[in-house]
Amino acid sequence: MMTVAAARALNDGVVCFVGIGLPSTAANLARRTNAPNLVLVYESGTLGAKPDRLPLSIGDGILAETADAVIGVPEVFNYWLQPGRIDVGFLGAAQIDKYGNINTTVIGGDYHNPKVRLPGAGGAPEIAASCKEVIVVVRQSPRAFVDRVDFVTSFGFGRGPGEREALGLRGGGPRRIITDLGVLQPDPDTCEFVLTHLHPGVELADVKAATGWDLGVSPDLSRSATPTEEELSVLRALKAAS
Amino acid sequence: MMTVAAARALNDGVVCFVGIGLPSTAANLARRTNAPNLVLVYESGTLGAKPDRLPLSIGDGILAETADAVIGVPEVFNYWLQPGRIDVGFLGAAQIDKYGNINTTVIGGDYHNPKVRLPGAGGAPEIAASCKEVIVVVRQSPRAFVDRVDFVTSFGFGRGPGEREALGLRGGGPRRIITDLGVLQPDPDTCEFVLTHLHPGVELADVKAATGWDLGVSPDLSRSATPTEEELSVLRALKAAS
Amino acid sequence: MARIGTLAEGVAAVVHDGDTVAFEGFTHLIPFAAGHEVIRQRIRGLTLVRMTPDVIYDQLIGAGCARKLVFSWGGNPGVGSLHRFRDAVQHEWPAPLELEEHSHAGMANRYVAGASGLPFAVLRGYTGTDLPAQTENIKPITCPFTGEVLTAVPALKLDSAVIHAQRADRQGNVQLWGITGVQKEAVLAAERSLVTVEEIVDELEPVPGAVVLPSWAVGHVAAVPGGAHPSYAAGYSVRDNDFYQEWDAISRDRDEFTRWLEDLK
Amino acid sequence: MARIGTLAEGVAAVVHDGDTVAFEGFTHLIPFAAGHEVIRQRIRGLTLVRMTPDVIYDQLIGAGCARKLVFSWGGNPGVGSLHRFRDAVQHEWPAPLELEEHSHAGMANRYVAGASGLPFAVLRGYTGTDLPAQTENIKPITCPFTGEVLTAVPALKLDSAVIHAQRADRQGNVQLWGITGVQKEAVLAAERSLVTVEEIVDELEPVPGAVVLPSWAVGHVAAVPGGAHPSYAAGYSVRDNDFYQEWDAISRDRDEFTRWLEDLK
Repeated sequence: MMTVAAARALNDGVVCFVGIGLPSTAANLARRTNAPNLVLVYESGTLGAKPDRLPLSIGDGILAETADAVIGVPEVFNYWLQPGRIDVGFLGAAQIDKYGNINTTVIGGDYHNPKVRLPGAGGAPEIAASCKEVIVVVRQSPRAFVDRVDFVTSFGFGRGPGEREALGLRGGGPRRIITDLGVLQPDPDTCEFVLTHLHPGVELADVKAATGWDLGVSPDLSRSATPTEEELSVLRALKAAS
Repeated sequence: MMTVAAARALNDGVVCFVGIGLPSTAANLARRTNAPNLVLVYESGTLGAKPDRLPLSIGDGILAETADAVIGVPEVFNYWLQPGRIDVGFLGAAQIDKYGNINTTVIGGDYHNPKVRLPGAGGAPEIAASCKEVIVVVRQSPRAFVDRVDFVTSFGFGRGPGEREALGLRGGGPRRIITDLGVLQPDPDTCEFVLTHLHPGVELADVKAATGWDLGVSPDLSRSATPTEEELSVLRALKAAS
Repeated sequence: MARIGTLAEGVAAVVHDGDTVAFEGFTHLIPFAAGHEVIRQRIRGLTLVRMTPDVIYDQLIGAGCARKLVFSWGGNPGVGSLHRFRDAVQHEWPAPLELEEHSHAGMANRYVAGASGLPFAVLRGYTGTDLPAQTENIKPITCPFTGEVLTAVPALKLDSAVIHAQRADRQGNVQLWGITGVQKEAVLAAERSLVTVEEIVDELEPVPGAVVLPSWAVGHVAAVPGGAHPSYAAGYSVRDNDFYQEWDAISRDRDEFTRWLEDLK
Repeated sequence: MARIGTLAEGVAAVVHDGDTVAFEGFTHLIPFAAGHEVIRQRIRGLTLVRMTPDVIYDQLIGAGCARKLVFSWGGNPGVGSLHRFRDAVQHEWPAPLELEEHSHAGMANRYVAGASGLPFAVLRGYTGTDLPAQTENIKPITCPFTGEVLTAVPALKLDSAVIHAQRADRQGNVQLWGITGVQKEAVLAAERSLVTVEEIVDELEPVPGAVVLPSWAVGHVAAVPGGAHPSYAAGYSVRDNDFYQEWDAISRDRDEFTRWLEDLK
């Protein structure tokens, strides 16, 4: 459901910066369902990749073979991401807080003596800064959804409204957190993420229990549509081909 | 003779930044005589071009077709010239002064109302700054060889010793001015260019008369060897093929 | 997605009165036909940006389209001077021409900064020369790590960019190869762009050394076979070196040039 | 001109104790065989530089070759964590590992600055994150034209760089294609360089999308067919995704890893 919801969030024709794993699966699902003209950009340097199976790594040969253009990594970041040419960036998170700040660096202890050392930033800080909008995809749990992240690897809305503008960040920031339980979106006034969609079969209490802060609920809370037969069969086919 | 002298100045195996006209002719002559492993870099983005005729412009198709690598213009300047990877840069001049400063911008009047508007800088300022050594090729006349240039387009030794170092310039600067009458080299103490070679049939008085400053003469003044039959025949063949 | 249309439509949509505009192409792939269409459409007040103004800008300057030139080398390559450029600078004919002058390295880096969404670029350049004294657009900058002083130049932020390429596909993806200069950077540094191409094909077969500009980064595409003449398009045409020589005679004299201009219209 | 020799000769000539060294390759063309040779030659005290440390640095770190890691993303791509890296950071086994941590954009620009002979690079990056507080190597810089504050990172100045490429010719000109990452920049940012290649050929036929490093910009070349395994060389091999999975089990346990290391030697 998380993958299907992420795929549905992609409008046709947009340019999407994709990481491996769920974002790549969702983007490739979208390209076969609701967004046939979606443009996939992978940070390995492939613009407009059209893989016919799910790539197994960000540098999978299928990406270069099917891309409109293959460029070096500095060019990806400097000519394409930095100037704001990417519409949608997908990010994952080990921790995310109520203002959409993301931690993928260290958990617990301090930076030099962490409890858990995570992979680090990768492309995320500049994806979070520069894309017109960011979609975060992460499984919901109290450990992941925290009041305040231990380390800000990628900036969301900081501690609230106006901070992105004050820092001169040009991208729109995180607009959606898609989880296995529902969808969260930032409140326009406070920038705090509130629940806007419940996935089929999920109860509000489940989501609250899986959130480490006192989760607000949108007055327009609605229920995500059940995955269609087409979505499920395309998804199965994609996974089977890999 | 100017072309032959310039060709002889190129040691085998060096990497040479070449402009169109005499430098290109000289470099291609050298590649066929004394320096078969000379590497030619043209600012249009061709590394290791091996043209079988003289290119008619810096962007002649023959350069791209025969190059080891063709790159964009920013890369020529940033990755190859700027870090000091080029051994020898060839420059021309409308005016040159006794410290090897070059003017290709404006002559007479002032910058905004010049008597003669010249083409401008092109790649020259950074060639003059960054190459391990620079060879200037220019016809000798009192109008061209002046005490002080009207405009410094490319820096030689400024007003004397120590100035390049003080400015942080990393290249060696102009080491040779090759003219139709002889060769000038900088005095190691004063950085002032003095006559070191007379071309065949040229008298010292001719050179002094063609120089706008009181030309010094090296104690080791010698005479350039007459062009060999091989040099002349290769040069004729090169020019005929174009 | 790029829009595919005629040359006249493309120029009208992309190049507007008063624009800061670059026509790029380093000897190779110079978009002459688009320049001529700008003259025909009587577009005025342009700030013309180009590393090597070349004959194309001599024509635009002589035709009175330009108010300012931002450049690094203004000659007729392999031939000599640009007479219309000189006449404008030395005698304000047909109109005064403001100059902003750089080196190739500086201009190339200004394009890169523009394409990168940065306000400036850093290089080792201009040091010791008289160029920085003539413009506000060359300044020192200090490395925050080593204290070394280098040179900063502002990004080129173009209203419009025009280039010529070998081909595009029907989706408007553009492919060019051979000497590719700063064309990609010019398009990416511009709000609006026009690419004239030798031909529009069903599929862009990969070519060694090719630069591909994806359709979604290109504004307008127009098929203009021979649109680079008298420059050339590798694989399609050769440089008309004779025309560059002839231009010396045409452009040397105002009346001769005016006749050429009337013929063009 | 590049020297062509064996892998052992190349590693001995290029990678020295205490070097700041980059082994680059973005998922594709990772020079694993050269990394193993570094382990065999018991080279020590390395500052390992790489955007994505990957399994190759997990191996070098576990083998005790490294004292510091400069990186932007340290995981086993598509699998999970790098256990040797985590063990070094969390438990100083087999030795403490100093970290200098960046983003991909920052690292890519540090390579570009190194290749360009500049002391630093400018980007829009790191803003609002906790990364700048952890290193002296991320600083603000002000645009001298607009007053805007951006981020500066110092150039990577490498003692040595090691990459893998598809092929070289007998003069030592190197050709690589497919996903080319920051390999050219790594070689150009280094004092000494080693390129392992799938094969040495008489002539480098042009390939679409290929990067060519001229012989005079390359230090050493060694023919090492399969030298990128378990990563891949487009046109020669495919990625051994199973090995990346297996590495998770091998590296998770110190004893298991030590057995792997003994087998390697």
